[in-house]
Parts: sequence; structure tokens; C-alpha cells
Amino acid sequence: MRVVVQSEPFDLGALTAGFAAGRSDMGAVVSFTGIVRDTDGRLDRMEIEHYPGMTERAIATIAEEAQARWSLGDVLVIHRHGTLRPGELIMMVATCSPHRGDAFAAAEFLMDYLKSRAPFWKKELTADGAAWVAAKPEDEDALSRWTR
Amino acid sequence: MRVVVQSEPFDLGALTAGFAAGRSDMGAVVSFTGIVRDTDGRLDRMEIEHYPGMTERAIATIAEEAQARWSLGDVLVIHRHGTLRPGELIMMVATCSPHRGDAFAAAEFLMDYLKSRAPFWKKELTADGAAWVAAKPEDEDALSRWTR
Amino acid sequence: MLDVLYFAWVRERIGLPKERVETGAATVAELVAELSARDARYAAAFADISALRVALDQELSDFDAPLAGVREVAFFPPMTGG
Amino acid sequence: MLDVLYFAWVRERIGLPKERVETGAATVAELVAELSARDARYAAAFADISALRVALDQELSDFDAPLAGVREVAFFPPMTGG
Repeated sequence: MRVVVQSEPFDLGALTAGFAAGRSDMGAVVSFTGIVRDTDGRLDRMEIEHYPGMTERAIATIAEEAQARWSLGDVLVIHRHGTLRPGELIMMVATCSPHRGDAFAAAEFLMDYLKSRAPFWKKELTADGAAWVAAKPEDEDALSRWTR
Repeated sequence: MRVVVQSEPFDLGALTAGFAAGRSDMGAVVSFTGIVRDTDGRLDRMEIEHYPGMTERAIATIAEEAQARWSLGDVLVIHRHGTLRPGELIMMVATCSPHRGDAFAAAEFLMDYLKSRAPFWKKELTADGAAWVAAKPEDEDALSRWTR
Repeated sequence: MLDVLYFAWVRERIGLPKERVETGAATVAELVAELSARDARYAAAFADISALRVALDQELSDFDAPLAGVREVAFFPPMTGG
Repeated sequence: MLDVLYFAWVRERIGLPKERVETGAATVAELVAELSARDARYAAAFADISALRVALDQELSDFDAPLAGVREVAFFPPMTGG
């Protein structure tokens, strides 16, 4: 398991190619990448605040839970903080498993929990000013599908 | 949409990094990569046969169906045929969407349909000889979740 | 005249990947009956059609389908891509 | 003595990211009541605790939780990672 919280850009290509590279015990790799999206062409930048210390701990806890639930060979989570421009990569997760169902489920689980349980807060800065991104009720709802 | 059927290896890192690169209208990228898995250390190689002509057409049809069902910015499908060794990459799909739910659902849909509806057949060659991989009932069952 | 293609173990049992077939068969099932009657290799390949799939002109179809206008028929086991 | 941390708009409303607080509060709710009584900025930040989350020693908790043994309390809006 690898959890990285950083302000610097990450190398999606190298990380994806390196994750599970040459592992013949794994059949499936799933990755998710989050991009700063500019819905209406007005976004100048996004500022991501986080809670140093708690962030790494919360992500590791979520990743451990995924490993307990599914048969995973490895888990990678990278999440940036600081200032990001439209089109920049915010974060990525990758999972690998002998079977595709486990790799997909674990990646979706990680994303659902990172959205609502990892201590990051996004602020959007547009020509009109700054606004904190509000948590969406559907993001909270998304967690309920994982409750057993 | 890009569909490629080839015997040569593909560059997972470059393809992943290039897919949706710099697109600020997309928020989510999901990729799946299939690896030749050697369950018990006895696999020498896998030979993948396909139906030239029908293969590209069947994959394009599946990708178009995914684009009709979900809000996708792009779809990439690469599938190899020929001889592959354990640990080699068999195929990949990538999807991007403004929203993560669509990108995940479309990638899973593509995988479920590629498994059972694209004309590929896998043969495993081990020390004991050669055996065609049998289609799994659960792969056929997986399609039923997409029937509306 | 039809192009008839065989893939995977169907190809191996019959012993060839492709042939041209002169037939008056009106449906896939009739074509299968004609081919099965040829010899033991074809009979073995088509012994259990529930284990087979058929494509007509590169589109998945079924064994009841008519052959009128069809130029290429392919027989193969369930697909195992991905 | 507690370290009390504020993030996102809670930090902005209160006007500082972190402070040390001398308190006898037995629960998070009692601490919130004490802080809210300080001035209008704190009162505004804590006006609707249903819009807030709290972590005790970097673990998500709730407003009924006791503060005994806790060294770090953080208040923030619902998280928006990913």
C-alpha cells in the first residue's frame, strides 16, 4: 500500500505503468484519476486545503478497509493539495486484484470514502470570487452502498 | 473513440497519460488493464485468437453503446491477440466523464461486454499441454446487470 | 456460396479455419445439419450446439436465423476476451 | 490545554487556523458552547453545527464525544476530497 499527499504534480503515466508491473499473480488493474474540471469556463484555479497528519492517517485507514474487504495485490492513493489549475490532475487511486470485480469495487470504494472521509476541502476561485465547494448529499449517499 | 486490436505490446503509461490529458471539461478518468495471470506458476504462455474484422466492429458497437448510456468525453479500447507471457498486458480500456460514476460504470460495462461479446478466444499453454479457456457462467451473468 | 469460418476449438476439431460451402440451407441450423453429416470431425464439432455461437456477416446471431443474403458464417465457442 | 484547529470556511470565519484553549469542557458540545460565547466570529462559525464535523486527535468523532484525554480538536465543514 502506498499513500502520498503532496502539492507537486504526479506522473500519471509512470505511476500507472509501474503499478503492478510484471505481476503475474494479478489479472486486473483499475485506476481512477481526478481532474480539475471547469464546468463553465470561469474557473481560474482551485485551492485544496487539507489537515496534515490526519489526511495520511484517514487515507491509510480507508485503504486498509479496502484491503480487508477485497482480494487486492496492492493499493495506491495519491492526492494533491495547494493550488491547481483547470485540467490539472488532483488525485489518483489504483488497485490490482486477481479478479476484475474486486479491483473495480475497491477503486470505487476508495473514491467514495476519499470524497467524504478524507480531510480535504476545495475552494474554487473564479472571476466572481472564491467559494468553498459544498459537499453533495449524493456523495454521502454513495457511502451507504458499502455499509454491510 | 479509439479502438485498437493488435498483437504488439502497448504503452500503458503513455496511453494513460495521454488519454484526456489537459481536458478541463472532464473530471474523472477510469482505466482498466488486464494482465496475463498465472494462477499456479504453471502457465508458459497464452495464445489469443480473434476474428479479424468482426473484432473491431464488435468492440466499436460496445463502445458506442457505452457512449449512448453515459456522459463520456472519450473511450479507448486496446486488445491484443497472439502469444502473451504471464505478466504481460492483454488489454486496456479507458473512459472519461465529467462525473466519476459515469466513468466507472462505462468502464465496467465495457469490460463485461468485451469478456463475452467480443470475438476473442484464449488458450492456455502449460507444462501439461494446451487448453481453451472456458467462458464462465458468471461472466454471462455479469451482463444481466446492464439490461434495462 | 458461403464463406464458413471456424475459430478456437471448433477450428481445431474441424481441422481448418475457413472454407467455401455450396449449400441450399435456408437457416443456420440446416447448414449445421449438412456440415455435421459430412464426417466425424464435423459431427464432433457440432455435437452440442448449445456450446457454440454463430455470427452472420460478423454479427452475432442464432441458429434459427435465415441464411438468405448472408455471405459469411462463423462458428465458435463462447467468447473469452478481456 | 487543547490544541484547537479550524479548516476551510471555519478557519476563515474565526480568522485563525489554530489556537491553544484552556478549557474545562467535558464534551465537544461544551467546548463549542464556550467558544461560541467568545465573540461574533466564533458564534458565526458554530451557528449551525449540523454543517460542521469534528475530529478528536485526528479521528472523526461527534459533538457528544467526551474530551477526556484528548489533545487536539479540529472543526471543519464536510470534506470534499477526491
